[in-house]
Amino acid sequence: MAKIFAITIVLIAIGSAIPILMHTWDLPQDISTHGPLIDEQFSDTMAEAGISFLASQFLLAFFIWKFSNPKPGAKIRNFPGGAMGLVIAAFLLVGTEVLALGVFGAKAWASVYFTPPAANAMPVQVQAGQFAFYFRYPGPDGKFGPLHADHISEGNQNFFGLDPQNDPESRDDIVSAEMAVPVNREIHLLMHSKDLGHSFFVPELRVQQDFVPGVDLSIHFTATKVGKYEIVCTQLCGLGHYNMKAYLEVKSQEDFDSWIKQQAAAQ
Amino acid sequence: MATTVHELPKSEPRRSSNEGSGNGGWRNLVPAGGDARKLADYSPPPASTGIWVALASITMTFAAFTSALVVRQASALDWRHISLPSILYWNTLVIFASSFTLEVSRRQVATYMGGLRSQVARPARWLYVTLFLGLLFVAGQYAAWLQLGSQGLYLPTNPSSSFFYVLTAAHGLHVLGGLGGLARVVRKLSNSTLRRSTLDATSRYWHFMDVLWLYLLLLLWMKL
Amino acid sequence: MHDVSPHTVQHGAPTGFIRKHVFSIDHKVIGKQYYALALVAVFVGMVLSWVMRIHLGWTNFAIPGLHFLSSTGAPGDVMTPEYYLQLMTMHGTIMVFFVLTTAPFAAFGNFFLPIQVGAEDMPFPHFNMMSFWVTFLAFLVLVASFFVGDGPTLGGWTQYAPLSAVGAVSGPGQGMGVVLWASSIAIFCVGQLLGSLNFITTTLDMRTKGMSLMRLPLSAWAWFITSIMGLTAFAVLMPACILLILDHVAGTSFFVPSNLVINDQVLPHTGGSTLLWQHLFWFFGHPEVYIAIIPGLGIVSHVLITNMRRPMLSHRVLIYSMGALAVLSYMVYGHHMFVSGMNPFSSLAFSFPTLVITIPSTIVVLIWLGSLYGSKLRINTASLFALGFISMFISGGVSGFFLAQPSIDIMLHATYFVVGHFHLVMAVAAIFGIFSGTYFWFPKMSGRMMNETLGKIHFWLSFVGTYCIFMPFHYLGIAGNVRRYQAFVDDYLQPLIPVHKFITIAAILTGVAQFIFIYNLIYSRFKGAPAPDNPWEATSLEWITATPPPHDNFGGKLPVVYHDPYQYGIEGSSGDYVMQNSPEQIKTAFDEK
Amino acid sequence: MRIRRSYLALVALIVAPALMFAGTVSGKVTYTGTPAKPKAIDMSKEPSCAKQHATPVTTETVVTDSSNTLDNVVVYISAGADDPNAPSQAVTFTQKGCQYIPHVIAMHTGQELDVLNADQTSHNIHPLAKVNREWNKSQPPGAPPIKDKFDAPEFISVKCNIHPWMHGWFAVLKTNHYAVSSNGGAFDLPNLPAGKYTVTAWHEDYGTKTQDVTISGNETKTIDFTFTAKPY
Repeated sequence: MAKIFAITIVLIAIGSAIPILMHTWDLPQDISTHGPLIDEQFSDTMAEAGISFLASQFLLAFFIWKFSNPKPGAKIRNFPGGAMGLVIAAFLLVGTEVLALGVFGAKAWASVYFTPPAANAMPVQVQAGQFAFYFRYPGPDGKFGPLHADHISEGNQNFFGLDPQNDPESRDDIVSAEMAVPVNREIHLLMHSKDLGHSFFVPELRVQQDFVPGVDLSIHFTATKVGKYEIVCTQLCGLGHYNMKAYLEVKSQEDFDSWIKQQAAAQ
Repeated sequence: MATTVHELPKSEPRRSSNEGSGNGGWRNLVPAGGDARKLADYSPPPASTGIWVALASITMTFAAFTSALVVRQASALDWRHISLPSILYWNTLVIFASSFTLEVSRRQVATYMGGLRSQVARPARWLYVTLFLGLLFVAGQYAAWLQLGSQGLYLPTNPSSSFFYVLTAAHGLHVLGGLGGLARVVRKLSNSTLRRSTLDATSRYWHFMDVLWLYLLLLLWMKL
Repeated sequence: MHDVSPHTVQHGAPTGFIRKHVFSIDHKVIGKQYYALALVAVFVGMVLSWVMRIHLGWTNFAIPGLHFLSSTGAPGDVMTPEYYLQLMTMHGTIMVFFVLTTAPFAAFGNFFLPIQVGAEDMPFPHFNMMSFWVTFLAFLVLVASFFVGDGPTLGGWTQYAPLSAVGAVSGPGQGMGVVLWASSIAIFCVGQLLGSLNFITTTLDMRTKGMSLMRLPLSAWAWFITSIMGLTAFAVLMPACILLILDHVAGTSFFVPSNLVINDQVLPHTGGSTLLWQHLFWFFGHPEVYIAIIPGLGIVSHVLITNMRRPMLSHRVLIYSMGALAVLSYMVYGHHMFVSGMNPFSSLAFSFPTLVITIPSTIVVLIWLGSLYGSKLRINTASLFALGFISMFISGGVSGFFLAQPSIDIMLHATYFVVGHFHLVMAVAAIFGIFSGTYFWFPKMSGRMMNETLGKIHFWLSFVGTYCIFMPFHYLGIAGNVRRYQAFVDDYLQPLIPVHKFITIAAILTGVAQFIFIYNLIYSRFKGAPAPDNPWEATSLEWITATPPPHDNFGGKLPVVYHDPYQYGIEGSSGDYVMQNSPEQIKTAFDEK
Repeated sequence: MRIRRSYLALVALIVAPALMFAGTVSGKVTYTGTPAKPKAIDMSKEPSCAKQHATPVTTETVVTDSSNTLDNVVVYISAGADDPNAPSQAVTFTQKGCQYIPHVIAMHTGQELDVLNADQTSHNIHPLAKVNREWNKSQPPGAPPIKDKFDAPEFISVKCNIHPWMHGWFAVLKTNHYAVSSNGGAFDLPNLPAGKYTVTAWHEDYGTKTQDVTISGNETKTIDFTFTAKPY
């Protein structure tokens, strides 16, 4: 029984590792400038975690195999080095390991969050609401019109609560249900929540940030690959949470320009 | 299946009532084969440990309320200053007085329970005074609510008033609990089943209540 | 005057059914009541998870008879989006609070802590009784929300504001459902505070002669540490729930900011802080995770060492490690909020202690492995589950490496990776601890042995099944599969649906295997072989008394303790072990002086 | 007096179709000024709906044509022809292509309303009722129709919480004499027995207008309503 158990543990450990080693399910391809650091950090962590996982499972299995149903008269032996040895080992091995992870991870984190957006970054506002994202571009005047909560009327496609009648800045604002950005151009994303807690997650972009109702945060990123990607909500926001999504279209500069013209016409 | 070893429990004859079951202590080991009787036998009565534990968790609760207040105040600009109802300061005097009378009665009851009944005619007298002052305090807090209400400040009016009502209500409930404890002490005293530890624990709780109130008063006075 | 000694808890054996089995103040009965409550709760939670899993694998599949549960939640037996979330919320809440907190801590702790310290009962038996019945009331209130208005809340067991705080406008179940949820949890906190009060005082004051703190068995230590955590954690959750209820019923704005617009209408609240709830909740929430798992560590150590027939490599180090886990658990709660919009610097500040937590956890595992080395391991259902626990604890622990780092959390936050992580490390591991404890202590609790064959079958199915369910969760998470989705409509999630189907099948089979356990439990309770006093040849005090223990645990004679708890593998008068209360000299004593 | 008249109206209503012994009010709804131009609805979030529409869908708040007519206006007898009891047959409100069909649906108080989901995605029906009971139910694809009725007269705004752009109206009236202006703002209210009536026209954005009309015997009165459009 013990031997079967040991074998089972080994098989499970190996079986769990195979999909990782074969990259059956992997991180989505990275299309951001800050992504590589994160991916590197991820693979390093995977290596360290994987080794500790396999090592300790194998050790467990081996000891179970070896020390179950012992011969009569077998004497108890203490682990060489005793408890202190193990404690020291834990501090040295795991301690340094996590310290390294922590330090390098901090670098990856800093590259995302501790850098200001470039001066020429393109401002785009995203508003999250039950259960859709809407995006706003400032238009030719480069200014976002003010938001009036009491003007919001989803049935009339006024998702932001703009008041073009009284706010000239609002008249040329471009509102869209999908987000188009020019490739290799830094985007300064201004995040506004209409109602509840939501989150802005684009796996390929290596970006996930919660919306904080009442507080407008901003993040910045640069997309490096033309294509169509999905923006999903990862913060439980109600019954339509699963269906709260939008498309991110990374376009070449000229495609983007024509897109923005066509959107402006449709307003 | 392992074979069973039927071994008679090694144990000592039942303690006499003045001896404790608890025999904690950190390094208070019985030398193997040594004589258990030799042990110094003391561990605090559960009631007195228990009350500290209870006070610890009450402290945590009000710490949580406090941090909520601080975060909430920082979170938005809608924080409105409200001036505390003047009666609160009288209530403070009242609850402090109650602590004083409780201390007096505690000594009296101690003497009384110490066997010197002749010296203490009616040990419960000061307990009743304390009970009365406690009720007076609660009534006073309620009056403070009425004062705020008359200024049009209710629970939802603004964050300051919300926290005022929440904190005073939470404290008031704990005071009511203390009053229940005091009443219990009076009853036990009358049918002479009162333990010193019960009395001490109750008074500790009561004193904590007015320290807590002092803290809340300062907090509200500074923050609101 | 007649003064009863404050130290003794003297209540005569009750007469009459009610005082004996219902409103009993006997810690053993209360322990069993907690266990029964946990059994009912875990069954409900498991069924909920089945329904959810089926829906995730085969969305729009009509589950026959589901509409009887809720005609609006499942019109034509097909689950609506909100109903999925409602079931999910109830699954989480029931499992975390009413299973993982009650079973290993309140149930086993109540039954065995006083016996292991050598006391007749807890010092405040009436608080103890209240503790159970208050918890039971909390359970009723929670379950009641199934039948009120438009059902239970859909906000998830974390109940993030403002979704939880703005009321019915934010969706079905967000009005009455949330109020019931918050009330239930607040009541639950009261129950656990009363329990913790008793546990702490029992450990500090009720230890018998010679039972120094360091001579307490590891299970007792685990319960002691857990009760300290419970005392502080639940004392923080309760005020949070009260404020949440006030935002609902009194129109206050603690958690709801200004100018929120739902259905084109501006909400009346102003100025609240949404992060405030997250801070209050996780300051409780993370310790709660350890409240669920630390009793498991203790129980497993206790069971393992008995079956390894040797002393723990170091009793002390294990105790200190558990203490370190408890302390650290208060300094890391922010790692649930890396991308929540709190200051990114504090994310880093929280990430380091989180990584540091791996050190005490590693030490615990290494001490177990080190003690396993050179031992005389006995394989039985209890020890199998204990070893399974270690395997789970390792598997779930290593994924912590990822989630402790904010940079990687950008990719894994709120994905199935997290779901896999906490299910392995705290949920299933804790459940394995409960199973291990059950097979180990059932003889003492009921007076009869459990059936080993059924037990082993149960173990094998559970062990393999669990890995089949929860390992794939990590892969899904890495592929970016967001959690708390009732259906996977996004294009990039389509290829993952087969994995979900596989998980669903595994979950149902594993769940069915649990009925073997239920059957074994009931069968052995009435028809099992009569249990001797000390079936496992164990040394701690619960095994010196009769089976099942008499009302006052030791038949009016409190034991005196002479040894550290685990004197195995030495020549004793009673075999290869010496019991804690045996006065005999031991040549090769493993006392840690 | 009033009672007797409505009683007569009822009797008339029942026998009217048989022998054309009743009047009709018909007309046209128009507007003056420049209305906000309908906005295009982007359904890219919901591909299963988006692909059902060859041409881009626009908002239906103001549906008009070249000659300034106005559709989706509820025209009904607000006084003079109260009908105590609702017709037995249900009115049907369909969700198709992530739109409400019709955009405005009128019904009698207490009349059964069937809500259908003809899409391959889950919808959510949320009538934001003030007078009546507000409810909020989701409807997975293939789920049976949601049946409900409203007991008090009210104009109820209806939303889908899953698809924010979906918006419609329930016009709950206490008369059976109503029409929703369509194809060129036309409406007619048949089967009106002789009598004096108040006709009200309601538009979701432009408000209400009323006119009085007197029907003597078997005739057709033509009345037109003119709203002033809002530019935004």
